[in-house]
Amino acid sequence: MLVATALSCIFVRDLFAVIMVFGLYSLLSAGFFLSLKAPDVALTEASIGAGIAPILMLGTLALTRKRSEPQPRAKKSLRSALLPLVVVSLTGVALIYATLDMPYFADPAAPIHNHVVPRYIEQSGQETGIPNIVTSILASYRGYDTLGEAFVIFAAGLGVLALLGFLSDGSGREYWQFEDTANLRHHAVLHVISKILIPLILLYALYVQFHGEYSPGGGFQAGVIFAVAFILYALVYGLEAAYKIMSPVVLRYMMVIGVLIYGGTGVLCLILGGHYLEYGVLSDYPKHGQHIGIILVELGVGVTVASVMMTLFFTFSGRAKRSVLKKQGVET
Amino acid sequence: MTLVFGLFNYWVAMVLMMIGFYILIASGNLIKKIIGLNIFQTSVFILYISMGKIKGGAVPILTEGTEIYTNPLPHVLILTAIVVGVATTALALALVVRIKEAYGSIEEDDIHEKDGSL
Amino acid sequence: MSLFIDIISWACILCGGFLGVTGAIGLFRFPDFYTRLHAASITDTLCAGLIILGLILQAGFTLMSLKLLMLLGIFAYTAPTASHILAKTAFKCGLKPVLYDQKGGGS
Amino acid sequence: MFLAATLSIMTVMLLALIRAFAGPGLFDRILAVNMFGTKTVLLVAVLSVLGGQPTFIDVAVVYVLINFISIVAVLRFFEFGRREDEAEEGR
Repeated sequence: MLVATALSCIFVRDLFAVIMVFGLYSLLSAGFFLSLKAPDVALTEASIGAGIAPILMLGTLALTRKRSEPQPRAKKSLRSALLPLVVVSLTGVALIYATLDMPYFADPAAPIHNHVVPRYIEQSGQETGIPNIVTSILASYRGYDTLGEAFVIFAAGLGVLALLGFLSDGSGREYWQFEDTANLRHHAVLHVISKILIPLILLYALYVQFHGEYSPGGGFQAGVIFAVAFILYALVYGLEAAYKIMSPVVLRYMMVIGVLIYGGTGVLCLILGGHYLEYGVLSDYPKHGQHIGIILVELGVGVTVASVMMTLFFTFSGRAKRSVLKKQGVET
Repeated sequence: MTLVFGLFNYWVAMVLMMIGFYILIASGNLIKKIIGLNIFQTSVFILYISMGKIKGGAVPILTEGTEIYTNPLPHVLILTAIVVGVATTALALALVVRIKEAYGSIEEDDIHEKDGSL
Repeated sequence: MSLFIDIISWACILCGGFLGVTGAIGLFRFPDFYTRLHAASITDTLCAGLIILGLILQAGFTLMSLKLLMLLGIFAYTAPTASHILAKTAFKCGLKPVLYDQKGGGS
Repeated sequence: MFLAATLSIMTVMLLALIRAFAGPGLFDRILAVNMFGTKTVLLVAVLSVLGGQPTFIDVAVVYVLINFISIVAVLRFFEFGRREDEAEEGR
């Protein structure tokens, strides 16, 4: 199924349909992760691959063009059609040959299962007091890595802002201060349902955030779900209304605050006499300290991810709105 | 037979990877290229998660009475990789928008032509 | 008693599965978008409801069945809304239903 | 019985997938994708209850929400495109 979906991506020419199919593909791969007993990963892939990524792509599409151009040169030269195929199949054969050396699927004796991991599985329960091993590795044992990831996301948010944001029309007003013309106001049913649904989504995001130690979840997923609730609000009630609730300026500060919470937790550990991100010193009992540290760090990650995702969405759709306004400005 | 079943998951990942790679280099549309890149990325995720699977392993959340857990380390790596992946995708899409504004097209051939004429 | 609950829940799940397949065949065979939407959305809601109901009966009174109940509620809200706005937008974008006879009854 | 439930949902998923690939119009595709999403949720729910994996339910709930939101986003995109066309025609 997965292969078929991916294949169809090649043949479908309409860009819009490709994006739909891509959303399907993400959903399928999330199901695949689930069947391989990785609920944390499936949660992330579902909310990001099937939710955020297609929305962003649609935003780009709205900014560029709806259809992939009907190719003017219908007959490409044979060489340019064959060359990629040859390169791809050669690489594929080489990679499949390489898998022959790999340990069999689900083999308990494979080297990947026998080095650091048994220690994590045996000790993490006693050392951090948190049942979800994925969370404890993410926030505690591999804390530096996750700090790096948070910074990468922050940097990507900044990059998109630098490329697309900070726009003004010369009168000193930024792009988001214009009146909104296009929204789904006239869909009354959607209006009411969203009003019921959005608090539910926010509540669920908080559940995923703070229950992440006991069940699949954590800062990354919660941040995305939180952002998705606001995106739904913006989609239904118009960007203008969403900006009133969550101004882009506030979001920019929140991006910074999220990263600072993470980094600050580390500095706090330094001040209290431990190593950087060594949570044991945060409380009299090391286990308790670990718990506090992990919750703080997850909170930082959640805030960062949520605000970056919202910023991304607002930037793209604000830009799209602006291009429409420009056209209408020409018209009047 | 054990060879086929033992390595089947890896092969699926490889095939997906090659499909993504093909879309990446063969199609001229920039958005489609990004989708190809994403498929490539997902295939790597699938490879990692397949490696983490243990026969009879339970979900990596500590419960009473379970002995074998699925390997949690690849899960952690992939979890963060997905989020970072979407962030970089967004960056790439932003670049596409700027390219469209600068060149008036998102087809690779057109862009090359314009570059040549400048 | 437990046998009784088992039978009811399995009947629910099987009916749900059957309805789902019917809807999918409808989705596959019907001539135009609106009839497909009709087939898919009507069977979909009931199918999901029945299957989840069966699962709740299987699970008993736990946190799990509470979550399933929540799932059922969300389903009952979102699925009809989604089909409603889908139909509305399709109609606005100028997709016309296929009309069959002089009475003007769109199937 | 467990097998019957899983198999029927799988069949539905397959049919919806074919419709999504072959669908003549865009709306057919959207409809099929939506249906596929709901069926995935059901499959996850069935697997989690009958396979004794209580943690999977969380994932199912997220799927439902995401599915709904992506449909709304797609439709919003359509409305947006329509307005843009109108603006272009008015020029």
